[in-house]
Amino acid sequence: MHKPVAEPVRRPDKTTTMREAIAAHVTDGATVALEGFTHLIPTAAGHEIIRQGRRDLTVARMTADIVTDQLIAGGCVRKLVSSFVGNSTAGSLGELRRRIETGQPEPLEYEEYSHYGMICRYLAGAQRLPFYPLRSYAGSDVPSVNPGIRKLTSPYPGPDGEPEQIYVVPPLNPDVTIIHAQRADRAGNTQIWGLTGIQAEAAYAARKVIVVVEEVVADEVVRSDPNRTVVPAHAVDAVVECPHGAHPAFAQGYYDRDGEFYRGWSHISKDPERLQRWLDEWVRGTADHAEYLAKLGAGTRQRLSVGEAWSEPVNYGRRL
Amino acid sequence: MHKPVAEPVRRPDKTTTMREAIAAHVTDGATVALEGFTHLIPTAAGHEIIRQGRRDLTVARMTADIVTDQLIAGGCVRKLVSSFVGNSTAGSLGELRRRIETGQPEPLEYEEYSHYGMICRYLAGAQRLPFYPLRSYAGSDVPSVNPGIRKLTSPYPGPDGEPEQIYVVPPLNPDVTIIHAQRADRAGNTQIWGLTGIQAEAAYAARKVIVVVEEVVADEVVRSDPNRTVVPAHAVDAVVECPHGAHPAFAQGYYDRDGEFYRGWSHISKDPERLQRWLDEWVRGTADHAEYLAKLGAGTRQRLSVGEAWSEPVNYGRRL
Amino acid sequence: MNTGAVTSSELLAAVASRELAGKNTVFAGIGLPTLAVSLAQLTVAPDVEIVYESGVCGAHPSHLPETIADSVLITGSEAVLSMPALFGYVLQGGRIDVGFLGAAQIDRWGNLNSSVIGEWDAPKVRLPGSGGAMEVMANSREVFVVMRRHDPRSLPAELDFCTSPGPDRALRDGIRPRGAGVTRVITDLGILARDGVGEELRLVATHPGVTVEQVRAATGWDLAVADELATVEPPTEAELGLLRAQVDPDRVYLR
Amino acid sequence: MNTGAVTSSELLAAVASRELAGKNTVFAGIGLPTLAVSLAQLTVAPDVEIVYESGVCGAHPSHLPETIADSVLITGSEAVLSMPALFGYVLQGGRIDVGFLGAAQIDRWGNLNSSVIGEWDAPKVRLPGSGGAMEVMANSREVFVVMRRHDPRSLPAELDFCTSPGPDRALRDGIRPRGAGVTRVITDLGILARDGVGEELRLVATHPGVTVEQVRAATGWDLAVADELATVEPPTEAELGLLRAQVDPDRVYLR
Repeated sequence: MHKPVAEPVRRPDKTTTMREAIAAHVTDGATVALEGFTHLIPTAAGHEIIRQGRRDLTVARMTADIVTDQLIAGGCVRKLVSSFVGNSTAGSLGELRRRIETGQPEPLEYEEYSHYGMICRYLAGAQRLPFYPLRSYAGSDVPSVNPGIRKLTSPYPGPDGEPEQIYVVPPLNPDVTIIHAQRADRAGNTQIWGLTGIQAEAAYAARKVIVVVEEVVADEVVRSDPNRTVVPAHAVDAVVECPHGAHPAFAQGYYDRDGEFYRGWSHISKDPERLQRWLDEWVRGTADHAEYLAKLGAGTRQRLSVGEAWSEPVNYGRRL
Repeated sequence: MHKPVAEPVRRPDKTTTMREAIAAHVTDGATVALEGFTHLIPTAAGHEIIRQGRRDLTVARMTADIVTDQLIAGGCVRKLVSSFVGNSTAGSLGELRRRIETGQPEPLEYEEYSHYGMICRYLAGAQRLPFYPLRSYAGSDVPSVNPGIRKLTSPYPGPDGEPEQIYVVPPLNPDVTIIHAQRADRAGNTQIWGLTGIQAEAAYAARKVIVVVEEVVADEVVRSDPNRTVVPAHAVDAVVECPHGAHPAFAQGYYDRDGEFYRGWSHISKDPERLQRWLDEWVRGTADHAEYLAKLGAGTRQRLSVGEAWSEPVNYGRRL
Repeated sequence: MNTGAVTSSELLAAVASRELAGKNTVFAGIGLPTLAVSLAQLTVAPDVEIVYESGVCGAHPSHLPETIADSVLITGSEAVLSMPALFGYVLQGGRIDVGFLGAAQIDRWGNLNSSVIGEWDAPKVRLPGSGGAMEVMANSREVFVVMRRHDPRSLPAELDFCTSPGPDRALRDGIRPRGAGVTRVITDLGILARDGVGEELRLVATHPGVTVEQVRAATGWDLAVADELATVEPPTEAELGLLRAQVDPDRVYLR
Repeated sequence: MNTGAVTSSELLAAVASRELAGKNTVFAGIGLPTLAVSLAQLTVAPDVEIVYESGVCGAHPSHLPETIADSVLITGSEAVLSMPALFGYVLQGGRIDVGFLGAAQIDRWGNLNSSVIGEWDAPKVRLPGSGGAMEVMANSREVFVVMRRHDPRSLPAELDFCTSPGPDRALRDGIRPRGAGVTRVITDLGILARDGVGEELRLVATHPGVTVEQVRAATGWDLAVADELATVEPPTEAELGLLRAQVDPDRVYLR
């Protein structure tokens, strides 16, 4: 048996608290990507941004849903970059609609894309490309309200032998990307299962990356299944353990989606005063996500709990 | 408990023999991508192409190694599209070098790329894009010998405010892509662990896809871990069970790389007559891969066997 | 079983399901589209596969899913794709036969608006926007639209804003379209159809008891009518039985 | 320990390892580069991470790997990336501090040839080609080249073919380069260095006992010499001990 060849002497420990991670990496005026497609939405991180009173953020999020509405109502957001602004299938985002429809209490800049437009912006960002081509937008009115979406001519003839045009989108390189995941090791090797969405690209596109996880696990857990790592440590700056941090969204295998909360949000957010009271009570009035969770109560957590459906292990093999 | 909602009445069974899969999907003159980056090389499929005497193929393969040299020596290949032509770290590909250096016994067309150039060709192919941009080739002589590599001007200003140019490559859409994998279900949901390479993109780029696997497994095995599926059934046309079908390459968790074979190939392939005798004995002289394996012997298989290193299972959860 | 008690949802789901004969891959959202596909799997298209916008392929849900990302769609599914793979390789890769879309407005060419009512920069109503609808429209071989309410506000002469354009608008933008765009609009009054580029939606069938004049009055443009106008066959007892007993026994979407 | 018995590989690995102080991510192939990085991990750069062209990050191999794709690099590693992620997000994404490259030929500007000796379309020797070398050159912050043999054929005045261009050639092609290109060439005679765009490789250090004239005679162009020429410090006993006892005890690459 040989001795290990490149066993590092140590691995950096990037674990920190949510308060410190947000304070260190989310600054006023920054562009912040919060991603997670219905699954693993970084809600707890959004709440901490509200608690710390960040201002003038540009928020990028494909599906701008409850946490986005809360950030807007919390006074944190100057501009939203998104491809879907709705409370999932459960109704409307009251604050977002008020800002856009009435400009009250203050206007919200909105940069509109399709889902694949956003995906391609992250792809270009992660790959440090000047643009990314896609077969959407031809004939749409969206480019007329979003001058960032442009057209170019391919240097190859099209199928009909004539020059071929295609739309492109510019890269999105957030100052910080925040994602939620099931687990990571201390160094930031981040593992996600179930819907993996755009998390890897949003992370690689960013200057700084905060990963919020249900569990910080031992190195050996991660290393037993390296294909499960969606974002490697070299792309991660801070690791925050925050159980139930995606509520009311779900974390596959950890807890289910809180459908009641989604349905309730349409009512809460419809009334601006009620919405501010909700923020005062649930976000500004709680010190951290642990207090939010305690307030939510064991009954809710019980209602959202899930049973077991374990993956069959695979053999990575070992040299004999 | 609700009844299952969308339980399909049946799933198509795409399993077949190697002979039938190659006969059905690999035709003379076709463009055939054989991918697998050192890991999971579709060697057995290449041998069956030689047995069936296919001619005038355009073979696309990032790392053109032993199986490519064998296909060329087998008289199957008119043109090679590749980014690395070498016998790994173990020496040269004798037949390939003879064809290119001396044109004997007949010339081989060669289309040269860098690895990322090939990757981007598959990405464009999978996404049905007219081109894919990349930050390679600037100043290289490769575009001067490969007119498929072109330049365009980004519609966005560069970091210095001036117009920015970037190279692009055209899509690669093989008539058929052949990959090797650890396992698939009958319908073609294909699971790979360890190095996953460019297999997903090469498959999605192709008109037809043959997946060769170490094991065809029960649907439930695949469905216990859907994130492990690298190529879904909708992109697969034929599933061939062929244990040890990647030899002399390795299959993570199944068998190790046959380093002796790699080192030996430089000697075999250096002498064209010896190479043809090898093909006569090991490929044309065997009815199928099972015979090849039997000839290889239990000792070799024993030498390449690996021990156990199981992934820790993850919980996908179940609604209660 | 009394077919007089057929609900609008049952009608729309049954009619839509029949259009899926011979199709392999369907891109569908939760609700009427999934009911239609689930029924088709039990009747005219046993092998048809739903691909969900969340990335799930080959779902085998234990419960009726509430969203396209419901955890019950993921557990026990055959594959889960990342967003770049789902949108890039599956949708833009041209792997979808039929995409189901909804919209606030559809015009005579099958162009869709899901962004705003009113002006884009000062809208009366801000709607959710494209999501993946633009990609479904641009890349599916054809698109089916199911509209619960057929009225001139939903089928106007002019869209307030075109979010997801059909192939005619793409052509005018100088870009060769790939799919046929909207080929079927299934509403509570009947079925509108078009084959592809250059064609307007025409009324091809009405539900029993619905007159052409009713449909034309409910449409915001001067609706063309097919020479051979059909009457939609109401849901059969077999279709209703499957919908009610197997597809949505708790009537979550069969409202 | 008698440093007189230092092999050329030990010398090159030790010298290269020292250049990695302060670096975080290194892209390296198997052989001398990995020996250098492994030694650096035990000495000047404990946190340095090797990213392999096969997609492996954070490898913890149980045995000395034979290739960049060796199964022992995968089992127990921290992450395995697909090729699009490795080349697109990590390399082109600008995440690599130092890339190690080899080549058949290198010129005074740090341009590399790994394609052919002779004419491309009728070569005397067909070499493997770029692999990922072009991408490593274009995207790493800087590139180190380790050459076992310093002679005029390997360091010619003119490359037979430029496979992997440095930033000066990129600029002449109208494209703004991203990295510095080759900044260090470590050979069996000494160290050549350049800082980036517009600079030629200059001789900055020779191994003990090697004269400037020897190096200039072994170089195919009129090699410039730094004003303050250093002598390379031979491998220390500590470095040799680690290389021989821990990094490559079976002397697989320390030949």
